[in-house]
Amino acid sequence: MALTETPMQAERARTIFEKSKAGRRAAALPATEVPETPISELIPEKLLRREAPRLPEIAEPEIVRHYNRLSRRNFDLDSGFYPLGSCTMKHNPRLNERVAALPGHARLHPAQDPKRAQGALELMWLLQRSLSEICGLPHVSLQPSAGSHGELAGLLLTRAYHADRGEERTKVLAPDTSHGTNPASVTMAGYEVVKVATDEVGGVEMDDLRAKLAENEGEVACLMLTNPNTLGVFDENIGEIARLIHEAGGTLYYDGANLNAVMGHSRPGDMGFDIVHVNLHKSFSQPHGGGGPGAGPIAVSDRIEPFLPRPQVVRSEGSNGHGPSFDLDFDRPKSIGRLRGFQGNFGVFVRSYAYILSLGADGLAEASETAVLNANYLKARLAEGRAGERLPIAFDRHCMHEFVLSGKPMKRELGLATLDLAKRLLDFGFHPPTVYFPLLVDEALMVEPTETETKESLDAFADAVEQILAEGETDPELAKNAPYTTPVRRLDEVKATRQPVVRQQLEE
Amino acid sequence: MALTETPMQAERARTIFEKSKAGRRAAALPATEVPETPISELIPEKLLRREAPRLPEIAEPEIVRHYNRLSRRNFDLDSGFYPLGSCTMKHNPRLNERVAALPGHARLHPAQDPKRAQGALELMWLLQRSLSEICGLPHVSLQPSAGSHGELAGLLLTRAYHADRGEERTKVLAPDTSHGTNPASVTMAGYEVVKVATDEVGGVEMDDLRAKLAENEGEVACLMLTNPNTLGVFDENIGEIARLIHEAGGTLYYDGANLNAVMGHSRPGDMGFDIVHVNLHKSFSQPHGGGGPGAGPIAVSDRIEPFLPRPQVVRSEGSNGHGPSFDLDFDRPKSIGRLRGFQGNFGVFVRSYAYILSLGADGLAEASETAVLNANYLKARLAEGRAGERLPIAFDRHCMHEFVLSGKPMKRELGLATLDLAKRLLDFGFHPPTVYFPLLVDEALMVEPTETETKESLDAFADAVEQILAEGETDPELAKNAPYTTPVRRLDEVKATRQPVVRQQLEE
Amino acid sequence: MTRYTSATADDRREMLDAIGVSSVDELFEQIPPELRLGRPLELPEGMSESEVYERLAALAERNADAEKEVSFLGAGMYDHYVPAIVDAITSRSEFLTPYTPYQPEISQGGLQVMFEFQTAMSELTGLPVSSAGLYEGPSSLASAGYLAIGATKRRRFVVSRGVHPHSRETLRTYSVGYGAEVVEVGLEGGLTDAAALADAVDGETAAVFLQSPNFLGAVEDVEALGAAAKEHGALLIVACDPMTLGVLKPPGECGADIALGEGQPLGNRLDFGGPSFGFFCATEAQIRRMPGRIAGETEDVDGRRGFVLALQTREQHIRREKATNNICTAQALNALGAMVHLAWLGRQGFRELGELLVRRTAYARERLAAVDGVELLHEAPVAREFAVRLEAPVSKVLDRLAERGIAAGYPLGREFPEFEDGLLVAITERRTKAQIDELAEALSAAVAAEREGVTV
Amino acid sequence: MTRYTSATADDRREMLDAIGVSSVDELFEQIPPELRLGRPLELPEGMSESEVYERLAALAERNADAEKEVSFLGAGMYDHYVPAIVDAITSRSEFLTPYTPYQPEISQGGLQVMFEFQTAMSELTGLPVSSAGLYEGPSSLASAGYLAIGATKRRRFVVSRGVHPHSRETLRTYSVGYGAEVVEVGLEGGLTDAAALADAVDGETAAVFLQSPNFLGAVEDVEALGAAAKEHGALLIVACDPMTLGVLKPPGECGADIALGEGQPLGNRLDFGGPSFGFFCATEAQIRRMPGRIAGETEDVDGRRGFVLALQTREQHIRREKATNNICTAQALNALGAMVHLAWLGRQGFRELGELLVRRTAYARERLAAVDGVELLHEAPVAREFAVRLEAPVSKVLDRLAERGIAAGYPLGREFPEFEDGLLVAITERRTKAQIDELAEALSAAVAAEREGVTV
Ligand SMILES: Cc1ncc(COP(=O)(O)O)c(C=O)c1O
Ligand SMILES: Cc1ncc(COP(=O)(O)O)c(C=O)c1O
Repeated sequence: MALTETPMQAERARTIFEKSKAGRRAAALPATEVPETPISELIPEKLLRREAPRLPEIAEPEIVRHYNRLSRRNFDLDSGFYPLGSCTMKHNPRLNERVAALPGHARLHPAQDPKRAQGALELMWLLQRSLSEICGLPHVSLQPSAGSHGELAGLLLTRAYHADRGEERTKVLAPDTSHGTNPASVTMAGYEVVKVATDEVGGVEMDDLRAKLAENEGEVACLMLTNPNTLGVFDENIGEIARLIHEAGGTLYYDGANLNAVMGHSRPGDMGFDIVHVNLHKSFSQPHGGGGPGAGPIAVSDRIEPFLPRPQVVRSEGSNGHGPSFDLDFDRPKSIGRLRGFQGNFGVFVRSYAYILSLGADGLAEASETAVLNANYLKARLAEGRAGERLPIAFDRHCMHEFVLSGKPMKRELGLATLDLAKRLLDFGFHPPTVYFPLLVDEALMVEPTETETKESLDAFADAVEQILAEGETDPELAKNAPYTTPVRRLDEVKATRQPVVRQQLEE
Repeated sequence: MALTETPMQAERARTIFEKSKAGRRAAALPATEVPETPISELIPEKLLRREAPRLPEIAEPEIVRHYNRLSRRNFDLDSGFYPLGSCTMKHNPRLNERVAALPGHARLHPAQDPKRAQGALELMWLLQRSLSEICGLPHVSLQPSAGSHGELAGLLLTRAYHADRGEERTKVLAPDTSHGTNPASVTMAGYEVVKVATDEVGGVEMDDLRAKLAENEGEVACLMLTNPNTLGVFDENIGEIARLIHEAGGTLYYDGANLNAVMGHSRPGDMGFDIVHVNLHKSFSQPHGGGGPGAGPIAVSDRIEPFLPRPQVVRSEGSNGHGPSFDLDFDRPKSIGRLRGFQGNFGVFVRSYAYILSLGADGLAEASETAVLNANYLKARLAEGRAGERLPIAFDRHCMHEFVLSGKPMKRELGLATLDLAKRLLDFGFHPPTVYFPLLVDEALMVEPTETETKESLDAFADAVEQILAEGETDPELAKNAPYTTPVRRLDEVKATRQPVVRQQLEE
Repeated sequence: MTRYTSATADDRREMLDAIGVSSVDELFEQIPPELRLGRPLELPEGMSESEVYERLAALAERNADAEKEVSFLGAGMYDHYVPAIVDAITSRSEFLTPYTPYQPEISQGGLQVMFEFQTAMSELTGLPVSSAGLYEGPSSLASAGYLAIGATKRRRFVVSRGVHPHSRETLRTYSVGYGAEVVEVGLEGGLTDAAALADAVDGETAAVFLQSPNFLGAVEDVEALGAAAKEHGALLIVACDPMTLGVLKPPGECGADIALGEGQPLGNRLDFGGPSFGFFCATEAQIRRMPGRIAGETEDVDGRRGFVLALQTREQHIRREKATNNICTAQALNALGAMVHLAWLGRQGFRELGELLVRRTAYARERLAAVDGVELLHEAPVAREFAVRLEAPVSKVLDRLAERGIAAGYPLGREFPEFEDGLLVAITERRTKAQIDELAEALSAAVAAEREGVTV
Repeated sequence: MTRYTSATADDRREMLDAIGVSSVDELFEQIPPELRLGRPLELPEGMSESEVYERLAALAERNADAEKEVSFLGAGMYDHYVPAIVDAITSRSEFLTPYTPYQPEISQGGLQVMFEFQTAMSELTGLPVSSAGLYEGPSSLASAGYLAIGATKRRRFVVSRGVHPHSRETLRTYSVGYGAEVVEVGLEGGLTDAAALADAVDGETAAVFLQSPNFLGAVEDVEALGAAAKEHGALLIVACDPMTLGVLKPPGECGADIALGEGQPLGNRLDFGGPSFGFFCATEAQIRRMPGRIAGETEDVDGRRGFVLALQTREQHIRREKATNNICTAQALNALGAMVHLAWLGRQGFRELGELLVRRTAYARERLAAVDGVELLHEAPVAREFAVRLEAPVSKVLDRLAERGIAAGYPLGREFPEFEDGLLVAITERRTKAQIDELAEALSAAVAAEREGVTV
């Protein structure tokens, strides 16, 4: 019998709402125990809901089946190689999940009196100290919920810093290689973005930087940089860059998404950065969860410290025999205030602190080393044979933890877009690299293997790329129509935006 | 592109040993902390191992990937309908896993002083009382590790009971419909099996029973019965059967594998049984784990009680203000002794007790009701159309929680064996029913839907059977060569037994 | 080699050869020498898994969590029971470990969950469009402000004092950035002062922010209060507690343009405040201004139904500085937890739970009001939380109850100086009648003791 | 309708119509009226999930588990650290919920795990054939007796008193059934009395049972002791602790025909005694007499490698009364846990862990021996557990240590009247040097107090 579709393809998508049947239920609730007073006697009728929301009606066994089956329609890090550039898809230790689930963490109320949450506050303080040491900056706030939230925090800190000095600056510089969140954060913080060009080795174009600083004299509030940047290139001019920005009175912001390249080897603070955000869901092994949760703590220099968000976790030395104690400090007159509720994504802090404890000083340095080794090895493998020809490296030099290839020749010579290569990789069981970013490289493919991959996986990936390019020479249609074996095949994304259907329609 | 195999088929099986690479590791161990004395100074050289066992060498990320990917090569109850007759594949509530994992249960040492394990002993005692009420027999031992272990226990109890009365009997009666563990247990217990025939309505053939009792007068130690039996038929003569066995001086043993049919509706004790085993991994929702763990507690009548295994959980009323307390009673002079180490599969007890608490008296009765309703509905659906013709019900009457079809006409008319139908069902995403059991029905198909399945699932299954039979009329080869979509296709089981390869061969 | 990496000595040699360098250090030479750390980080050495476990278990032991004590703490996050299937499903690698679904063909699981979640939140709030989830409550409210500016081109916000203090403070923090003025309207008898609100709203007002039940637990008449906003063309933005929406009229039926809030009560544990998620629903009119991911339905080349990230042109990775928001990584896994919890509760269970909360809260409010030295802070209707005044120092009373293993509630003093003596008490289905009675009894004893100056 | 069933009123009506009955009761009419219960079971009403959780958490609270106290209890089950990935993998539905793999095409996951497990246990024991797992330790030993009778047609067992008392008792229980005589051989200086053993074995002996390390922790010279068995054509059956097999000579190299034991130390939690698993390895000669499931490698019709249940002709479902054993449902999930733990430890880690145990045990033994009022019960070499004598009533001393949160060990009195004053102390990698020192200190204080008759 010829297979027309895979078993998963044969199973058409049905939402849980479509599996609902009136009268079924999974939840049994505790008895009310107290008088069953009609609700309308407790809350005025006009404030009450008429119809219960049409949530699915379905018993527990089918709920479990629904989501278990759905889960298998995802590719995940525990299934295979996931070299998604800029995302640092490293192994997620289950130990971290175990410790985060301890009731002392998981069922601790965020408004618990600090006197009765000493363990949690100490953990946060220890994580702050660890990140401070790793970043080379003295002060840390754990509050931001993710990288982009950290960026916004950093820009608001910059604003507060300038305002405190009686200045109001309007521009923020960012290289054309910067991640989309950078300019987006700049606008949200009420600044205007000024792009800085990239030089022939992938770093900041120094002359353009000088020019932009001159053009916008007195207006430049900040320069946002990623180092190594999104090309995987470490900017050797960083010292000079810092000097120029500080001379111009601006702050230097470090987008920490690429910190995994330099842990224990080089520190943003030592490079001259004033503000750093760290993506705990990248370098510090918080699982990505299909798009979060994460956390984006920030580390800052002394001059920025007074403006840090409220509250801050503080430690006071123990007096007469008592050990040190920990508290939340709200009394920070110059603070930019809160960026969110309570104290931040504590559950993420537990996981990342467990990760730091597990690896320790040597382990973190070794992780970065291996990340860089793996990236350079895969780069070397992809410089061979067909890949070397059709997918040249954008900036030919040693990379740090990731590198960017250009699919331009492949497109020109085989008519295959980077997207086609990516989709065909799906049939080989690999998650494709990040595509079409950074923008300044045409047909960009951004590859970040991370330290937790084996040489065997890197080799298999390089072989797959080679094979796809070989196929492409004889039969380019193969890749153009890929994928073939995924639960669904190429999807119409235009339709989804032109006539958006963003919820299940329900009867009655 | 035509699909030649499914993605899973394309992935050839490789064991974790084949993924090993010298020097890799996942475990970091605590420091020794104490003097690093050479081992040979602590234990004589001649008692020491030369070469470390060749366990796999592999880092954590690849271990996780290996077993996650392997797991997807299993069909499981949380993926779909699993009407495996006699196995009671009912939903496994995750609540039970949660409570079993509480450190107070999971990290409690079995040799803990009973004074300091009162919660565990009370839980065992409560479970004993619950099972006693459900079975209608006053005494319970939780010790047996599974059903077959319970059977052995029951037969050893029978032996002890007779010995105590100065008798040594040699024969155990069992119907030809009995499960394989019954005769196997009989032999292990040093008895000889005497088969009893089945009558035209699926019950015990009373004349044959009388004859066998006469032939073996004074020799019959026990009759082992399943009621409802493996045909899903409730034996209406059970009262008379009990009378005859007791008259003959034998004990009556109830194989509780089918208890799910009668919970809260009818009790083995009330039917006249002396000894009952309960499969907690069937009626009481312990997950099957791909072949265990389970537990096979036994409930017995007063006359059997003195011989129960050691130790027994006992409760003593609290004196002066203290609540009741619980203990392990080892002082049981007539006991058959231990059947295993410690107190039994406690983790299973926690899950099953949580299940009993969740459902309560009404819930258990309703579960059996729905199990019987689902079975009879599916039986009715399969009595329609092609199934009705080609797969007649073996004993045409209302069934209890399961029923048995015969593929004889299908084989005769379409040349399709029950096995072919079963394999073809795999392509439709269903786990097949139990096949070729019970033995007295040719080409038997034993179907047990359980109460936790929806009407939709039952209908889909009936439709699939209908469709397969329709295919079979036009193209029987389709089923004969099935399955096509499973991770591997039909496997050579003969080879595996003729030239058994039961472990991975390793180099050096 | 750590236990999470695999490069053996042999591997390293082969890899370095292929790269054409003699050591890994050579690869780090692109970092200027003076910027290389050149010393080990000052962090402890790595530990074994069991040691890390023991260390963190010891820290956890020092927290008084809701497993150890009876907690009436709320103020935005609540000790609801999270059903076991939520953990079972959210802990599956397939949901736990993927990145944002940039490759939809291999992310249908996550994308369909988003679509289902959007449907559920849309049902709860009565608004047609839902985002797939934002960070958490207060920052979602601040993001709504950013949307309002884009939608109205106005820069003035009118905010009820009944809105969670964390939300108000976060809105202020953000407003300094995107440039907006925040005007606050006070409370009367626990409810937003309607007259003051009407006065505060004008043609320059971009949005009116309300919360119901508000921070003091009072159920606001959103419809009536919202009229002022409608009149002046300002957006009506309503923060709400999802657990009350089985009983309370949904914001969408009260004229809200945006309904948002803290999602923790749905399928997320307390976690000392996060991670949870923020929900964000709006009218069709706002669909192209929404923050965060939105999944949309579409088809594949063979006509199979499928899901993708829709309207990505709103997002930072496409629109960069023109994006409707800077949010990227959000809370997909937490939204999944909420969806599973909602499916588990189901249509009936969700309503029943809401009614259970209203009834037990009414009972608790009555019991406490009857305590000598305790009086209600307001008489407005409440759903799951209420405020009282104590005739004794709140913090001292709380310490006394903590001694008895009870976290009696949230002290209002810091954020509401006008309620120095105020205590906010929250109820969930986990708080039994017996526990409520115990609270009343313990509170009465503690207040009495304080008044008599008995020392602990 | 319970939350686990789905039959709505409509469903029931439709289903009853299709069946052709008017009520479910009709279906139960096949049960004679006098045998129908006709009343509700005397059990509590069903509870909500959160209530069940609270109830069982309250029971669990009343147990002194190894998370609450420092435990030196062993005697066959040990408080090893179970790595988090074991739970993560064994809790996956795909492993947790299937039945025994009767349909190999859809059970390759479970079958390959069995094959890997068999390989690992074969490596550990040094014997070529392994079962996929039996119930637990003692009943595995009793099953070995059944095998020995089949293999030798003899019915006499010689058992060392060093074999776990639970195993000896279980062997006796089974022997009454299948009819065998059990002869016990005593200990000398903690080790099996070699001379007595040699005398006890004769031409009627079916098997000789040894354990190493034996119940008192002493490492036996299995090779030497086994000679007697070889000489008389009896099987040599050796029980062992898998955690010691990274260091101790494997039974297979000591002439054992069968090596078996309690598998709990490998990847299984304590669970108050179960579920765990029993391992059972043997020589090629016994392959067709093995108890339990065995997975074997084969090919599918397209030549793909695959795995099936091999040699099923041994099993009860095929051979019925002629089966080599009655075992059916066993412990597949527990064996998976062991396999994952072993893969996690790996070849190096497994040996290192064994060495760690030997060294810490030697240290602990020395520390305790130095305590006034404590002396070694024997001087034989030990691997992970050792026995001491106390010059004070053991149970009283244990109570005193329990007061300090220490479970000091297993009292030998009940099972070894000759060691009324004996205490068995077990070490795992979780017992730190500091805890061992604390034990020594606490023991010294307790013994002293008892001798001086100080009351607790
Ligand atoms: C270079 C870079 N900067 C910033 C971000 C934003 O971080 P987050 O997704 O945590 O908001 C990312 C990741 O998405 C990134 O790759
Ligand atoms: C009817 C019957 N009896 C006995 C057994 C044996 O039970 P267990 O597998 O728990 O040993 C089973 C299940 O396999 C069965 O179906």
